[in-house]
Amino acid sequence: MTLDTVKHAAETPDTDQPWAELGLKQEEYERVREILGRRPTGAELAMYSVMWSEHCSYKSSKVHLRQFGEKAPETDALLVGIGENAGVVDVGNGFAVTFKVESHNHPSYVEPYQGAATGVGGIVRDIIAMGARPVAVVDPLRMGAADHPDTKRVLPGVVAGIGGYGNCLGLPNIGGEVVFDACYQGNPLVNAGAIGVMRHEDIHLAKASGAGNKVIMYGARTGGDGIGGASILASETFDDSKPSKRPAVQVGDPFQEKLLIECTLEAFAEKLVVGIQDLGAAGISCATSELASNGSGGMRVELDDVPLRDSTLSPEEILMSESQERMCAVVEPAKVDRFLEICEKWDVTATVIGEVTDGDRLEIYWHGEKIVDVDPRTVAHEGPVYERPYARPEWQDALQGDDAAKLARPANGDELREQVLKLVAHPNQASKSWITSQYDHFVQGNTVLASPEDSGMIRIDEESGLGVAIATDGNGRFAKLDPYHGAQLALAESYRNVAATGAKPLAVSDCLNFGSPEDPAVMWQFAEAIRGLADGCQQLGTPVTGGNVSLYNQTGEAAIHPTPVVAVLGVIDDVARRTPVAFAEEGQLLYVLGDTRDELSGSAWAQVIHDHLGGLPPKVDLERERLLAEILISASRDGMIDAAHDLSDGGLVQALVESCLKGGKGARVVIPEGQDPFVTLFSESAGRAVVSVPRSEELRFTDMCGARGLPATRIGVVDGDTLDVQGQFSIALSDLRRAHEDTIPGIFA
Amino acid sequence: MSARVGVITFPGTLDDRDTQRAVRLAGAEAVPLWHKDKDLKQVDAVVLPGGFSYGDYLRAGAISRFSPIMETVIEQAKAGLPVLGICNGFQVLTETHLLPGAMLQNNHLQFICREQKLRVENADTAWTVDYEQGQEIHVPLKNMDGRYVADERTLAELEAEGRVAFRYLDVNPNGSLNDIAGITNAAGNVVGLMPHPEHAVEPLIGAGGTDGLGFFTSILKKLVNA
Amino acid sequence: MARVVVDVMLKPEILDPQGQAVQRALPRLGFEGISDVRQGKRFELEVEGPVDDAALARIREMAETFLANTVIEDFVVRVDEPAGATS
Amino acid sequence: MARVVVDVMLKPEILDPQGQAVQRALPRLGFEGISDVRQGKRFELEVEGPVDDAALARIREMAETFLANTVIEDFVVRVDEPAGATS
Ligand SMILES: Nc1ncnc2c1ncn2[C@@H]1O[C@H](COP(=O)(O)OP(=O)(O)O)[C@@H](O)[C@H]1O
Ligand SMILES: [Mg+2]
Repeated sequence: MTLDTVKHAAETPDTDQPWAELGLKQEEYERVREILGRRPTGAELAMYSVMWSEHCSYKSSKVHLRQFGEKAPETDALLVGIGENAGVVDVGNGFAVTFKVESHNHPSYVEPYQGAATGVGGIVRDIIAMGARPVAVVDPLRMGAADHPDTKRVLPGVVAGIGGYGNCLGLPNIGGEVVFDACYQGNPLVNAGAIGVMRHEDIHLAKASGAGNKVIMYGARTGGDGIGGASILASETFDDSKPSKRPAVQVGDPFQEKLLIECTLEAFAEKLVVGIQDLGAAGISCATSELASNGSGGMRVELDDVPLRDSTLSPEEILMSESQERMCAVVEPAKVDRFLEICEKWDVTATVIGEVTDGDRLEIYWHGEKIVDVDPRTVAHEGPVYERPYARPEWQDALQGDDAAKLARPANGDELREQVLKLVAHPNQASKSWITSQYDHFVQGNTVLASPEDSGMIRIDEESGLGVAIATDGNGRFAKLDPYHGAQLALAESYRNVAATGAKPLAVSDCLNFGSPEDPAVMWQFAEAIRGLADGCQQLGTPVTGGNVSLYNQTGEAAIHPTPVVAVLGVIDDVARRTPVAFAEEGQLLYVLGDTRDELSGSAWAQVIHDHLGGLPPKVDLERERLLAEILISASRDGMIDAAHDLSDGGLVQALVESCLKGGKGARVVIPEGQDPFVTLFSESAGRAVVSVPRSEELRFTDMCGARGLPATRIGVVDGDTLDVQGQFSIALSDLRRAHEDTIPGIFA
Repeated sequence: MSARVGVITFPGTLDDRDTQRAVRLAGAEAVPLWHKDKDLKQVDAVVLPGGFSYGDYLRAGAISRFSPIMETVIEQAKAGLPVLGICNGFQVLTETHLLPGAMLQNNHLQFICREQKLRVENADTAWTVDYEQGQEIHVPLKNMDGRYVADERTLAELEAEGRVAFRYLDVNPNGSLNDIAGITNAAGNVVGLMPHPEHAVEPLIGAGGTDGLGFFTSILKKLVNA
Repeated sequence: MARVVVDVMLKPEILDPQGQAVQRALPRLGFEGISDVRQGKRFELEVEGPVDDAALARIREMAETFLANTVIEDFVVRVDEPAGATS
Repeated sequence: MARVVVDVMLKPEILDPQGQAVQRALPRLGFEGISDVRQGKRFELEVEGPVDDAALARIREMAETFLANTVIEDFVVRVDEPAGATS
């Protein structure tokens, strides 16, 4: 076979090309021809097709994602915004923090262990690429029904993979979620987030500038795994009839990645790196075109110099391979030797594969022949943009009209008691410690809070005690009922969780998991969720710094619930002031902050007791969320509260059970006068938290709430070894513990 | 002059910086050591920290055991140099046969991270003199391959000679024989255990509590009194 | 009772980090001349009853659906005969 | 180039929870009649040069000191011949 060089392509304009197999649409292929003024070479076609895939180009989502920039609130905290590998936030004392959430949904369904493991690997490389040392990971997960046999395959594999990779990298896992719902049966969501820390001056960007500078590839050798994998195939619906189209799965090598982290940080420390990019989806195609298009010049790459694991790979395959644990750095010629020395020290393979040029072209050579000659911007940034049609589905009204108010409610204390036990034992509300105990929480010696807490917290400066907190939340049920407010509720919950630990919310990352964008109903959900999130972030003053979109989470006609997962990052001046969830001191007073309304639609109660989803989700009041957060932060700083737990899934009773079990102390609860016990216990009204107040602080605390206009209702006292709701029921902690803790191991162990 | 405690970094070691911090908090000087060097930089004691050296590929500790620095460690340990192996470090020590037995995958086949209660069964080793015999301590545990096994004769010998240094209490987290969490060599200078004392040296960090600090104050006391 | 062995190896195009780590360590230990190492799993199954074609077919199905994930792994099923060169 | 296989299995007296977990799962998946499962490791070594007695002796030494931990494991070294019954 003759090599399809640029020259050859120009001479043979009519050659048939496999653009459709590579996932391009006819008009996209025509556009490539127009850009090049000729047909693309095989290598160019490979590059355009992966880079213009949904996964890499955001072609369906771009027009909506823009709102995150347009509505971005004024803030001094943002050092690097959307568009880079991850956003960077100023957290004070010269420290900067970078964080991001990404999805690895499809591969994790096909090969749960490796799919999830490489998801962690990918997000961590984004963090390293910003110049930061990764300090923690989180893993928001959505699985099919807990009692479905396939979930027994997927969940344990995913958990083992996340643990297997993250533990081996030495990253404490400090948070995440596990939600079971039949809608995720064929499309589990495996999202992974990471946080990194650096000094301001260490921020690095993905750009190749300075003609003559060398492009160095380092890390794993390039193999034939994952060719055309994630990127093209995460851009299509999962269809059982086409098993061959299922994404190729890669095997992760966390040990190699750990070496990458150490050797990259050492190179950063010696200021050897001009620009840097991780290799993820679309591999070398992505790294070279992004580096070149973000820089000042062009780039010339000798593809023969890429270290290979399989010498039979074609240039197209090398360009598209998604082999894991690889990075690309741009280094001044005088510093190349030192860079290679550091790689050698860490036993990391490193090779100069090209250099930055004067021009504005990305040129790639193979056996001395030019096989790619493109304007890198057209590959990396000027992909197609679709205004996909969207329409509110006609079933939305009926769904919203089907209110939970019609559902039978518990009639007496005994029924309440029984439903409390059911609620806390349901897989969604049950303790996840069987899962989280497979993750290292302690490594790096800076973990202040890890799950189960409202947010994870890491100390980043030993001297001052400066720390960061992160929480991730999403409620697909609420988003299904109302995507706009559902997205805001996810934001509000995450924001509240950060504040509940005493940290000030600063910035947001998100992972938007939806069905097929080719379905107007899904596209409407997507558009509404983004609008809701962007408006919400504007109102709360927390900019979106980056994130990820995962579409096509759909089997046949059935899409998952729209599932925007929101991560909020916060900062705390001194981690010694953090607020845990555990009720630890007998005699302390319990207060509910915020208003409790009769809001049960979409609630955990409606799901667990009635298997019902309908109505409107709880009301969103972001001003109230902001006030609640301010109170929680002040109270933590001034030592007025010893514990706090946000109220969300399962309402007050779920929070009480968790805080009691964590602290090993019971609670005596009195339903406030005039309130309905059922609503008090199970409502999921937003903007609320329960706090434990030392008696000596009660006046000061209630005065503060009163002065600032936040309702604070005394509901009881930490006491004994039962959860006792006066006049209604009493449950021994040991019974609650059994109900809450036995479910997950009972299914999966 | 303060005691110098070396902390070895193998590729894939994770808890080296934490161990250095623990050494410092105890008042000693932490000296980083690199697996490719043979030189121990004249340290007074050595810690092999936790992590996944070489990814735990093949067997935990099996590849690190052959690194250049281990040649020196083996030689000097036999001559009395105090050596502590934590988690992966313990696995390396069993692979070198400085300590008997072997580590296998946890009997439940999962990585386990938990706060673990232990009893100090031997408070006479270089690394435990600051504890009371029989003292119960809480120290985090986190590993995949923590199941200690040895043949019956070796077990009997360890028990008879008081060389089981730490035993799991309440829960045996991995199926270790005789609930063994850590052991010592006959001379008491080489000690290995699966739990992580370096993660229990500051009140608010990790599982909380400072029960692990005693390992590092022990060696300091030992060296200063020596 | 008969023994059936199922060998499960990563497909050739899939990265084998374990095998690689072993191979890289060998020269350091003084073992030269091994150009590649792949590490896989070996299952020894004790089968009740005769190991006839039907039994082997069942075991092959078991390997395909459970012992191996054929997205990344290949497997071989064979009846155990006393091996040739042994240790 | 020749292939030498090293099989490493836990000694019979050592508990093999992996094998046990596999065995316990089989009936649930509808596979009956397997009375015991042991899980071990299989190494495939590509040897440069001839696989003569000297080479095999070296590989046996490598298995003894490195590929297996003889405190807990047994091993078998053999030259790979196309297997009998295959999948
Ligand atoms: N849902 C989203 N919200 C905010 N930013 C997003 C979202 N999805 C993608 N982005 C941003 O778009 C840019 C490109 O994303 P991506 O190609 O996934 O980056 P990478 O390849 O580095 O992982 C990144 O800056 C990412 O943060
Ligand atoms: Mg990136």
